[in-house]
Amino acid sequence: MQQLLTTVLTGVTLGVVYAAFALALVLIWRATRIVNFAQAPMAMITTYIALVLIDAGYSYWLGFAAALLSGLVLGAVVERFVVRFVSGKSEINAVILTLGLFIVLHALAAIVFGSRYRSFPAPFGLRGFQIGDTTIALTGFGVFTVVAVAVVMVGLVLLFRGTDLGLRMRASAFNQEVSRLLGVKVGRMLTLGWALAALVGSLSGLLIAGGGLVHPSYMDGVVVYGFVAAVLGGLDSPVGAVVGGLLLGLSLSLVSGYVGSELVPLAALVILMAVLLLKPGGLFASVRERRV
Amino acid sequence: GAGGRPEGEEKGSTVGITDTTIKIGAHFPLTGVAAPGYSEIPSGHQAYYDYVNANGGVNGRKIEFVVKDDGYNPTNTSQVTNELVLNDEIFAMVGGLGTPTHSAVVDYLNDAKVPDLFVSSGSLQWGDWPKEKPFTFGWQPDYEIEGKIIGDWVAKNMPDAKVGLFLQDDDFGRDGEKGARRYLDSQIVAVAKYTPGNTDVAPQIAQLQAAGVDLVLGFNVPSYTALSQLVSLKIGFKPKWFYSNVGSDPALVGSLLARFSEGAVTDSASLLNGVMSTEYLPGMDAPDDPWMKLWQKVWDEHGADGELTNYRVYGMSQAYTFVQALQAAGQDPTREGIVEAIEKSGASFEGPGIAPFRYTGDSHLGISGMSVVEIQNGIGEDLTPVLVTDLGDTPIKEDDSAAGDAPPSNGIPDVKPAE
Amino acid sequence: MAETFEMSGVSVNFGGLVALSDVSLSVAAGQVLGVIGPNGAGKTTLFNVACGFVRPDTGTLTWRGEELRKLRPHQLAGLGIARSLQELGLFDRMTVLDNVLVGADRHATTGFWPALLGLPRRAKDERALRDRAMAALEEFDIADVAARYPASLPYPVRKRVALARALVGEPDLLLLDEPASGLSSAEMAEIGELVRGLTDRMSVMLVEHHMDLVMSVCDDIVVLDFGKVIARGAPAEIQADPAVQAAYLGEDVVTGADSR
Amino acid sequence: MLTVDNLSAGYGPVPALDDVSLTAGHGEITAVLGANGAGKTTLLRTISGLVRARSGTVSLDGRPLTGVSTEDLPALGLAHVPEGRGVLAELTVEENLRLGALGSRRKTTAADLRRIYDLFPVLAERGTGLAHVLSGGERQMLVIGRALLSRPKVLLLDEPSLGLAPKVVVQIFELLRGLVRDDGLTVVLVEQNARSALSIADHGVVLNLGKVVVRDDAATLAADDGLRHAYLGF
Amino acid sequence: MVRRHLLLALGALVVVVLVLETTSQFRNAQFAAMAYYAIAAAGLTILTGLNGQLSLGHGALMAVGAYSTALMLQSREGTLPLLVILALATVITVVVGALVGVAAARLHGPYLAGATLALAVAIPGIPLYFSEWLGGEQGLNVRMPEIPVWLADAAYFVTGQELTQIRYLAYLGWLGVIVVFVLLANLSRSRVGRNWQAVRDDEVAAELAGINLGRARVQAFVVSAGCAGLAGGLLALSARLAAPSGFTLTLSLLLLSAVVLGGLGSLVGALVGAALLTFLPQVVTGAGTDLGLTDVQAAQLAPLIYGLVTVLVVLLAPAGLAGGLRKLIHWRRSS
Ligand SMILES: Nc1ncnc2c1ncn2[C@@H]1O[C@H](COP(=O)(O)OP(=O)(O)OP(=O)(O)O)[C@@H](O)[C@H]1O
Ligand SMILES: Nc1ncnc2c1ncn2[C@@H]1O[C@H](COP(=O)(O)OP(=O)(O)OP(=O)(O)O)[C@@H](O)[C@H]1O
Ligand SMILES: CC(C)C[C@H](N)C(=O)O
Ligand SMILES: [Mg+2]
Ligand SMILES: [Mg+2]
Repeated sequence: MQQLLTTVLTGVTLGVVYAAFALALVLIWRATRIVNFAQAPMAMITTYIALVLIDAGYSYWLGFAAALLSGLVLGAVVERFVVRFVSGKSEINAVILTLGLFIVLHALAAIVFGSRYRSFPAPFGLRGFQIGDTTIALTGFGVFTVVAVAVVMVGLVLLFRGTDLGLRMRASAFNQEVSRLLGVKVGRMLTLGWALAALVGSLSGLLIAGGGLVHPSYMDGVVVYGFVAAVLGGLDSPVGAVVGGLLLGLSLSLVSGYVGSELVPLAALVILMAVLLLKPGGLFASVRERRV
Repeated sequence: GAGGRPEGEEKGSTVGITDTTIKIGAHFPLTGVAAPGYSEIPSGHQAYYDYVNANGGVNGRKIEFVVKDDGYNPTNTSQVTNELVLNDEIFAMVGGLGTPTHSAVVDYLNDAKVPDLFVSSGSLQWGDWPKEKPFTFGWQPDYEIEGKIIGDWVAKNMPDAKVGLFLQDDDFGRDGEKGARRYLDSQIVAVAKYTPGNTDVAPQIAQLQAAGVDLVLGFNVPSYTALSQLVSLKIGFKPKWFYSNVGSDPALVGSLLARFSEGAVTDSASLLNGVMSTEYLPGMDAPDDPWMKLWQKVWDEHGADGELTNYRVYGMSQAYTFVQALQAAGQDPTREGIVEAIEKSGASFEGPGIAPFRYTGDSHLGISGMSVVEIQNGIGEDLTPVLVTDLGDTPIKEDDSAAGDAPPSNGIPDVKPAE
Repeated sequence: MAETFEMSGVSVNFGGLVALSDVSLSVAAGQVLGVIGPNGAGKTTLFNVACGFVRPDTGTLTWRGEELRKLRPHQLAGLGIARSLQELGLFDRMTVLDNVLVGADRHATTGFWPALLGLPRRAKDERALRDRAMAALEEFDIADVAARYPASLPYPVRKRVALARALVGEPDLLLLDEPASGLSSAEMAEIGELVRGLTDRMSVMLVEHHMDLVMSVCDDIVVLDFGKVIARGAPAEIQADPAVQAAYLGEDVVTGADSR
Repeated sequence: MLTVDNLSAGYGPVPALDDVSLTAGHGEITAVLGANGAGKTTLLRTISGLVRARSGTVSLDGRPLTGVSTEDLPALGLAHVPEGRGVLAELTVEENLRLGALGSRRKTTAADLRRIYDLFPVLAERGTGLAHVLSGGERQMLVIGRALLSRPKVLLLDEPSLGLAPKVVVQIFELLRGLVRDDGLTVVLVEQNARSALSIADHGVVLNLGKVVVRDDAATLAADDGLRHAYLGF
Repeated sequence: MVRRHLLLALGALVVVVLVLETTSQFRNAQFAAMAYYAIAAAGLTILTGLNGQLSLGHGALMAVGAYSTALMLQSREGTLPLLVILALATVITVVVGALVGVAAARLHGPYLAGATLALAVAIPGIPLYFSEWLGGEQGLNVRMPEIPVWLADAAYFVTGQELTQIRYLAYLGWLGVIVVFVLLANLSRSRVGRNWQAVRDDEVAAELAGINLGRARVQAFVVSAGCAGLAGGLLALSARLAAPSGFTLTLSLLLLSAVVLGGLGSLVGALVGAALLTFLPQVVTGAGTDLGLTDVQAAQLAPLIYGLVTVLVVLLAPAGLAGGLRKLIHWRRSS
């Protein structure tokens, strides 16, 4: 019983982390129609920035803020000076460009920060809460993670659904020329989209790192599962990203605990294919039936 | 010959050797997921070779050490080994790291008759079949004898413990389990395996907890030691821990755990207090050991950037053994000659290892034993004398014969050529 | 009567929205049937049903006397039915010739393996297709742009490419969705002649908002409004029908029809 | 008032617009006519800054638009309905409409929306659904409605009648006349359908191969048989 | 057209013989690696360039070919002839590719990317689960069968040099390259290739032209899977091993980037991309070491440069190196 509870709770925490990363992908997808593979190394770099500050004796929260801020800047810079030149052109070239960035950032981080393992602090406790005389697998930091992701999700839903800014961002992602004719500052929207996405990505980096080990590849695992989570949810939907993340985290945790951890990636594939065969556009896909 | 070919005369090969140099090489993961930690080993090698070279080299020859990155990907290992053998024309491979990676090239090296010395991995396959792989030698104690020694100690000292295994899902975990089961079969109540790369080990630890385990035996790498500690903290699981040597480097694990704090884990060293492990080399926790003093000196004089670490100590210790082997091969070493020399006199090499090597014509397995230690405040305190054994049902016995070795004063071995 | 295309009792709902309701019609061999009606009346949807893009909730399709069940779009070409799209749908990264060759694919006789192995009979087959495609390009007077890419061509030329692609397969029934949109009156007249010229080879179903064209080429007209057939008959009858005028034509426009 | 002076533009070596000048007066409809490929669309796109002018200027109420980016034009009161349905199919109908107003920095009021919905009732029915499902003509209505929502001073329309039922064309043209009359709207109307365009326009400009060949009152143009046959094809 | 392909192939064969006979063993080994990259990249370039399907999982299909080859070479005495083994490995991968292709045929853009990404990480997990049979993390060792005596003799007779294992493998690989390229060139210039392109450009129009979308997609996927299978088999021979860590996501992604670097949709581009994958790391690392960098730094330099090259090529020559070169030549000629 306790094993199940532990497995489920850790699955949820894991899922929330996937969800955080998936939210960043969704944001960038909605704002620019690009899948950003470089999201993970960008978050890795900003986490290192936080770590450098914390190691220098500053508080966790200063590092936290610095990471988010540098994420914002990094996202904007990458969009403005690199991605801008392929946006709206061939889809695959954009994908390859972000892959190239992935490799570059990785190598840079290894050169600048070294490739050894380093531990990253957590702002809240890492001991499970005590209920009676059992300890449940939910920690203060876990609660913080869940809350942070929920806040981001709600924020994104409000941004896209409720605000003119969100509307403008979506419009420029779909059709740059028409958007410009409608007075949307497309360039600014794209930069903003990347900046915000990189900020959310940085948050996910901090959440994954918190109370864990950091090295240049520490985010690589989440690239696959975060992407799968986003795709499960339908890529366009922040709520979908969170549901996809939770579904994935939970199932993978159960598979790992009761079947075998080597089958975790296979389970991810099976879940994804099962969902996509029923709904080729993901769980929360907006119905797009008309083709002619 | 067939097709009218001239017949080549087979003599000892001296590829890679000149009058003033000897070129050796190895593959290590310098990039990628396995790079943290392991990428430091070659810098240990390099520092020691630089030290030896600065002191005149071996028989007047300077050692050139060529390191190639394989990113822990066997396909790359194969390519860089081709490069080392065919392009750089190394005399021998020394210290090539990793079980899956080195598996890719072991046959090739043997086919090409390139000495494949002191593989950085405790898999049995480097030493157990000298007939099929005459050029390959292991170095560290293999995981099976480590499993045996741990199993035997637990069976004797904690006969009532309900043991759970926490295993990396490969040769490492499998060989360790095999050794441990020889003594502990009836005590083992649960086995949890993790796949490297999957950092969520909560399901595995929860499984051990659910089985009522009160002693966990871990055959895992250091980062998973940290992860397993953290998860246990999270779910309130408080067994005794026994990590195999690979996973236990207290300096490293301690520093990894150092930050998992902010109120929760205040003192990281104390988190590891009472954890048991094994040791076969003096390491960073024993700065006063004469070997460690030597390594510190070498590192200070010739080391690259950064601190001395246990990975670098591992590399220097391997390098030391290689220098011994080269000396044993005599004034005019050949590839066949060095293999023969290690088979003949390797078992008597005196080095930092606390147990003797098992090198003979019938076995190319490395160090034969280790001692069981308990970590207190970041230091491994011996619980046993040195215990040595071999594969299969070879009994475990105490053997302190190699534990007292001290380095020569100049820090360079002086092995006589094998007859 | 063998070449008749019939739809009977076709209804389509898009979640509450009735796009077609109990629509029946038929096109006989060599006939041009016009389908007109206000925007959103269901004309394109009707074509989509005929092509298998939309599966009707009720109703049946019959072609050459046989019912088409579970029709899938890719089966159309084989059945001898071709359709031009409202928004052209040219293959942008293929030359004009290749575009038309794809349309001619129905007449190919060799399959995957000869293509893979480059067998001689594939080369022969390919030559035959090419001749067919070039003939079609010449018929539409666009042979000179065979090697160009569609995007670089003026709209009316692109339109012809699309038509050539639809016709090179030598269909027996052609569905044309707004072939004249974006064309000048002169070009529209050309299209009209072209369509009339097709009737000895095939039947045509035509959706169009330009009344001049519709009235001049159609033998028969069906008028849809809100998914229902509100009138059918010869052009003159339709033009005079007050219901059609109210729903679709408006009062003024009718006058222009005869002034060409 | 929109003034175009000696404008030239092109896509490759061949100019698509060659030294074109025209004036679209306040409260007037100016029809731009010509065969396919004459350069009508290019003219509108150059005015909007979507195509870079090689030489010449465009000015709005005397203010030169050189250096003003496309994105700022709606705020200056210029709306452009592009050729070939610029519907953002992935957004809802209402979101498409809202974007129209956003460009001119205004909040969409319920009254604004109602005005468009009255004009095109079908858009009201589809309001919260994705624009993706709209029929060809419904899309055309949407883009026109969207442009009107920005309450422009100058409206550039590229073939607005494309795909619309005759009755709707009449309705839209009537609406345009009304706006021009009542609000002083300036309209530049590109039409393939020269006859109906000239029927509501005040002036007409005929382009051929990127050059202005004739410029005159709409009525005069419509009456000129030679011209009609040579360039307008009716 | 076909005759031209055959003539080109013959010319290529001559070049291959000349190059392999005059270069060192080490170069031979590199050429063998280039050969399998080229074959896999060629399949991928057909899939992505011609049919518009983005696969991030071709490394996994290579794994299928590699493991099939390894399994067939396990028995110590008497295996099938090597060419038969490679053919069978290709066929097995084709079957797996068909299964994947059927599932993938309905997916688009990022959804397809996600599914193939999951495939890329899932397949290498299978040998871990069936470790008894597939060797777990260590994988299966592959022993290249002896060179048939008649072949070795014939080679010696013709070239006057001993045919080493490595050179033999390089020949095998380049034979594969030539055959695969001829077949793919045939396909892409035929109605089959044309229909794939049509599906890529406009699904609705393609369907109306009588093309069964699903079938065309599966067909393209299967062809490219076949290439990946053959490449995997050659890789296993070349690396002497089939192990999960040889088929990480990185491999899939590198393949895709090679295809784009070379020039998407062009077979020459696949060759260029393969050459980059094979030679760039070694050259860059070598240069780094010569510049006095430490081994670790020099090792990081290779991915850094590769990444930068990728970014720059995408930005400056979106048609890839092959495309960029073609443009440059045109420009030279016309100016
Ligand atoms: N993006 C482009 N690239 C190259 N040439 C173009 C491009 N757009 C238009 N052209 C060419 O420029 C010329 C003018 O085209 P434009 O679209 O302005 O004509 P138009 O009068 O609007 O025609 P239509 O009535 O077909 O809309 C034509 O010859 C056309 O082929
Ligand atoms: N997939 C769909 N989901 C919901 N509504 C749809 C869908 N497809 C079409 N519709 C609606 O059905 C109605 C009929 O559309 P259709 O495209 O058939 O009209 P049409 O007669 O071709 O109009 P037009 O002349 O403007 O092209 C329209 O109101 C359209 O919005
Ligand atoms: C001790 C380590 C350097 C070896 C490593 N654990 C391996 O087997 O791959
Ligand atoms: Mg329609
Ligand atoms: Mg135009």
